[in-house]
Amino acid sequence: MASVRLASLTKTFGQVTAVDNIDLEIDDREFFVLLGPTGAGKTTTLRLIAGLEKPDQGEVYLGNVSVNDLSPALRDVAFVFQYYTLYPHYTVRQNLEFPLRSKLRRLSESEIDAKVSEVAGVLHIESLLGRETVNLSGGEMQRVAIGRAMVRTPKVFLMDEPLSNLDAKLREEMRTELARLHLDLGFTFFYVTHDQIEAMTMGDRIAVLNEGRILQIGTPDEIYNSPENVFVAKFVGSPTINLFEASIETSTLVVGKKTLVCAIPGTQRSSLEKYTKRELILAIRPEDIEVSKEKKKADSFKCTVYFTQSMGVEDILNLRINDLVLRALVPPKLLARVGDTVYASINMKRSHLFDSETNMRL
Amino acid sequence: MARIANRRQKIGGWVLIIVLAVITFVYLVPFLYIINTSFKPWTGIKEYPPKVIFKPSIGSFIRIFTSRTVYPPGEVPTEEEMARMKWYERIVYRETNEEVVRLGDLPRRYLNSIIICSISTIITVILGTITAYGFSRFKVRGKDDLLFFILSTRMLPPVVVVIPVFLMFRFLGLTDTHIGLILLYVAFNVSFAVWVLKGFIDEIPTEYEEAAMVDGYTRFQVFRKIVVPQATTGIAATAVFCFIFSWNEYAFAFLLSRKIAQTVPAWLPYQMGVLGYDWGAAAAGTFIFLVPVMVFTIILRKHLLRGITFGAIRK
Amino acid sequence: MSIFKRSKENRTRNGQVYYRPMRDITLLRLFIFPTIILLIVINVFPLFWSLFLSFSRYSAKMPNIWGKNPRMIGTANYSRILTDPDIWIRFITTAKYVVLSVGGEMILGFGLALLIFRSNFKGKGLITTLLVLPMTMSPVIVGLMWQLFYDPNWGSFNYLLGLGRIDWVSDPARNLYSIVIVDIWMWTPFVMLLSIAGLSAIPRYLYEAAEIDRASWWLKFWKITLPMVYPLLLVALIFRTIEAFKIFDLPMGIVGRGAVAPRLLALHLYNVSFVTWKTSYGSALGYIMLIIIIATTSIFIKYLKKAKQ
Amino acid sequence: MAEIALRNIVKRFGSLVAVNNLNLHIRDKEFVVLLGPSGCGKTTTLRCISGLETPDEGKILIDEEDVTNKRASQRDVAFVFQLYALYPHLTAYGNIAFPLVAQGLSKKRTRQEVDRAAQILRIKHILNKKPRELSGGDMQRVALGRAIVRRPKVFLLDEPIGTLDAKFREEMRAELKKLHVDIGATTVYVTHDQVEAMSMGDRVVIMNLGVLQQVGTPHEVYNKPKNLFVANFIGSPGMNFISCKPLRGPGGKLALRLPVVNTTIAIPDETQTIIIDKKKEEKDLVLGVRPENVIFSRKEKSNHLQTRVYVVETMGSYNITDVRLGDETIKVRTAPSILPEVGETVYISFDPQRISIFDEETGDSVV
Repeated sequence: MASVRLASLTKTFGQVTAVDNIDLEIDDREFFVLLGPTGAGKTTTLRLIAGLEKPDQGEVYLGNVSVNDLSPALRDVAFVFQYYTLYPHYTVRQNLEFPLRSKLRRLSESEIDAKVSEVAGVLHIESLLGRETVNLSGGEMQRVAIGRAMVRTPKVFLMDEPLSNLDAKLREEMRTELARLHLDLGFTFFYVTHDQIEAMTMGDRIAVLNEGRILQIGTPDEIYNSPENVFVAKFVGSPTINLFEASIETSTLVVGKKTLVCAIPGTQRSSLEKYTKRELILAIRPEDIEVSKEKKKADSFKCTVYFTQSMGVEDILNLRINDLVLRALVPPKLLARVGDTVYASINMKRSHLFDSETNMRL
Repeated sequence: MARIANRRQKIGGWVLIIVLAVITFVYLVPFLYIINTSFKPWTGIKEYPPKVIFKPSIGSFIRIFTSRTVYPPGEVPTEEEMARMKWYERIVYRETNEEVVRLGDLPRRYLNSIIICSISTIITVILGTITAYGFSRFKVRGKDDLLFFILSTRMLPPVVVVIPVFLMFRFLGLTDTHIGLILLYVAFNVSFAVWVLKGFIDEIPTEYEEAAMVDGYTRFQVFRKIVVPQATTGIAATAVFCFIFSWNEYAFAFLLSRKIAQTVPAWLPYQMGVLGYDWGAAAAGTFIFLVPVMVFTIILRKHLLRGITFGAIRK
Repeated sequence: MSIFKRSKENRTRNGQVYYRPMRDITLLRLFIFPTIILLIVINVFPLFWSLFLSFSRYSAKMPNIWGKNPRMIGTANYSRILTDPDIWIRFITTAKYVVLSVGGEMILGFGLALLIFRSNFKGKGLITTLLVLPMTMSPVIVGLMWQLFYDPNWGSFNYLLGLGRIDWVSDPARNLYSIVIVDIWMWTPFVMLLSIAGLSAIPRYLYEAAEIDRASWWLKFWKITLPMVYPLLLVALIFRTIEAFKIFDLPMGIVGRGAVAPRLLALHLYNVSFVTWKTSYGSALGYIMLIIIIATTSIFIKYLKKAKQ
Repeated sequence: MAEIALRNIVKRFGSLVAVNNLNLHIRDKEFVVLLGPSGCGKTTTLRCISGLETPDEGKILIDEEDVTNKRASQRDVAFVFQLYALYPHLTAYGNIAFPLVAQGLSKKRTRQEVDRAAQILRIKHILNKKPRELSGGDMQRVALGRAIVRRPKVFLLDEPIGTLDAKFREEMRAELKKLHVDIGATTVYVTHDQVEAMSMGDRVVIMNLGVLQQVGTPHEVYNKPKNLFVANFIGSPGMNFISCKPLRGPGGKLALRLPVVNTTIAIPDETQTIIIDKKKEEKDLVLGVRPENVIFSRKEKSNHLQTRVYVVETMGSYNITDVRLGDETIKVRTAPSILPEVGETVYISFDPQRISIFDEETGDSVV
């Protein structure tokens, strides 16, 4: 087990800067998630750590030792690929044995056997050992791939969207299992995904990456509740956060052409004074909008239900006020129908404000 | 209504099948003619119109394999001599009144073909696989130009290159040697092999190799343990191709071999005169030469068809 | 759990390199250079040699006539070739051969591919294989076979077509066409195979989308099938044109290189180089052929690149 | 606009019965989602409606007209394929215009109509690009453009956003739903993703192995699943299941015995009556509880089961705590402020008004 440190790591492919001056420190035994959309540079970062790509600049440290000059074979990391990469010409057992049979390790047959059976036991794949890998189901393949990574006790586990090819139910199950496996084994996990739910549920810490740059590093709670910029706010959380162009006029927030006028909570008022007349972005999570059929609060505003989306536990109401559409998360018992008039009020204490030029949090 | 439409479709399907079967049959008539001719007895070969049904004889095959002299007119082997004759000598005598002197030239040429084609195929495939892997997996400066160069050597008409090759081989003493032809066939097939194999190797996801490298293996070990086993089908198909190409090759064999290393295609067409227009023997020789390729083609049809189109599409 | 503790050797190895594998670049060189060197020695070097010879006067067989070593004479060989009235007849004959055989192959091959592709039965694979047989055969032996088949006295060709005793082989007025027939017979399946590959590469859902979009049969063929197969048809055309242009072994098998043989360039090249042994003259002729091949190919490839975009 | 009726549809592929005796009525302007795991027959059903497949038995009616034997081109439906099925050699404009070209519309009218569609989908800037230059989302929009340009009676969509990124998929869900509200055409949508089905459908049709399982609004299928399959398939995280057996306690009251933890839990009177009425008293049953209906406490309470925390998953607006009940994992949905330690002893009980009970043998819902 080891910590991982990336120091001003940069990698370009032709004109494209895939990874742009990244600094990261991952503690020993941490479950670290790199989250970002397709093409953000997540996989490249992972491949730089594994040594499958050479950085243009910067250093990769594993356990405080720079490994820049080491080939992947010598870095002692494990890589779980998106498409499992089980060798099709080997059985499950041969796949699990493969890393142990490297000349680097010089293990005896009995040691190899012992390790393989132990890992198979942990992952409940004893019954698969004799099978051909091509006949396995997605979930089984996933387990064998993780087993192949585990079997040699690497310094760090690198995982590249390992759940993205499973169906929804299985993905949910594997999420719990991976989280639990990490707790039980205490390996360092470096996990890459584009799915914010995976990141939120499994990660000890999350780094949000876009266009090769790290936008925010923090615990799931920090990422969700105090996003550093608009991209993070928008990318994390489902249903997506509401974003409005807004400006401050005489201690109130004005959205659109005075479509919405919201009072700024007293505590924030003084600190926001200096942004008067600047173009801002107001962000409100759908669960922070309260909707009722009657006007209950003074600051609630009238809107019509544009369309509804059910989530089972909750409904998403898409509300319309003039040109604005806002999403609100409501309990299904509200029973709002398309075209109904309802009243919404915003919990301004939980809203976020961003500068619309820099997209950074105020 | 659905039923009617279905029935019409079914009838259409049957018509199509029959049409295709007829086309295929017509297409194969030349082959059937050769097979037919090669099994005809001596007296039936020059019958016109040709007969389709007759008592088959393997006399033609014996004649193409042997060298013979004609018994002088009036001289007839004694009963004792007849009894001592081998079964094939008897057939030859009965059909053409000839005596078998020794084994003919064909077995030797056939052996040459087999030796030259097998060895050149093995070398080609080995060279082709490693080069294709190199081009598929590494960034090579001027890769496209190099690949185009490799490919373009295949487009050279053999007749154009054959003059300098002829001079070079004469200078090096490689004319009419097995090594000379093997070298030449390797050089001419390797470009094709690289192209086809690069296609196959490109299709193997690099993640397999990367996984193995992360697992503690060197590039070369990865190549041997992961890439080669997964490319086996491609390698086998390429090998069959290279074999067929060199088996069929004519221009080089014809110009660069006279006797010792001569292959069948360079030899057989010139036996018409030697055989005294023995049509049966010529047909039998053709048949024997074509059979291995036919068998190969039919057995390995899936890979072969894929290889033909694949090779072409890649280029 | 024992495996989750790192073993002793692992720990001593941490961060230290005790085993350095071959560098990628070394491996790459080892993998690529043998092939490149072989190709340079056997393909490129001779090519330059023959370029040199084409500007000289040299005979490989008769040093007593033209001298033992090549003597530079500039472009005399080329001007002699291009002013020879006979050579134009050979060019035209060869062009005729290329157009007839390749044209026939393209039309028949694509038609056959459509038939096979539209049908669906168990023996489909077998029929395809049987049709492909001719192209896997040695052209010279196939030529020999057809020579027997064509024979005016005993061959079955005339008999099966009910043509009487027509001489297809030794009559100079006719034997070009007899070779064209065999070429078409041999190579139609090649065009067919490529067309089938092209047709099967068209995703079924495109036709379904067109069906939903209410396209007629004709529109589907015209707007989907043809444009999608076009690049592969062009590839087939390039290949067949080059091959037909340099055809040598097939006519050698059917007619031979003698006086009655059709006046094809490749046969002529053989005659001047290895029968009359005018080696340098032959080299020049070879180079002219090579230039023609490269020129035609690059025109086709330009179209191909456009089609692929 | 149109209504669609499927009557006793059967479709076989060889020995496989892809769709088994399906009856369905889709109302005018309705957004219906066919939901199920792969191989459940949902796509086949859609293809039968479109005319790309002909059912072996049964009838399909569009606007009360029997179209069972009509070809796709005669039905006036639009189909959006899973992999977009754009014509690769045509530009986005050419793709959208294709159905109009096939109808022989004039050039001018075609341009007008394509512009209208491009306007709705906001793709005017990419009309000159070819499909391979477009991103997944743009290809999706072009495919939609090709569908709406014709103003067909019915829209059929086959997993149209399955290949997109998670975040983008969420956006497209809202966008498609909005498009439906704006255009108001009858739409049949196929997906294997229950979130998609729930959030988009006016009604959800759940299928498994070619057999219809349940039809209903998202609320109905979520709260009143007809069988174990539906209960398991709908919801994220899914419903918790615990096997149980009815047991007569002292005083003649019926309770549920949970063998995994060897305890008994009380159930409301109405539930008892239903179990007795349906003669399930002696049967093996399955208790189903949605994660949000598990009552969670970190302090000991009466009638609560004692468990240990297995894993905690944070979701931002709520948390999911996995606890162990014997060998079973129970997922509990809690407020984001509740963050127990792994291994902590906690207490749970089930909201008696909101439990479901199924027959273990048949899988059918009892309560």
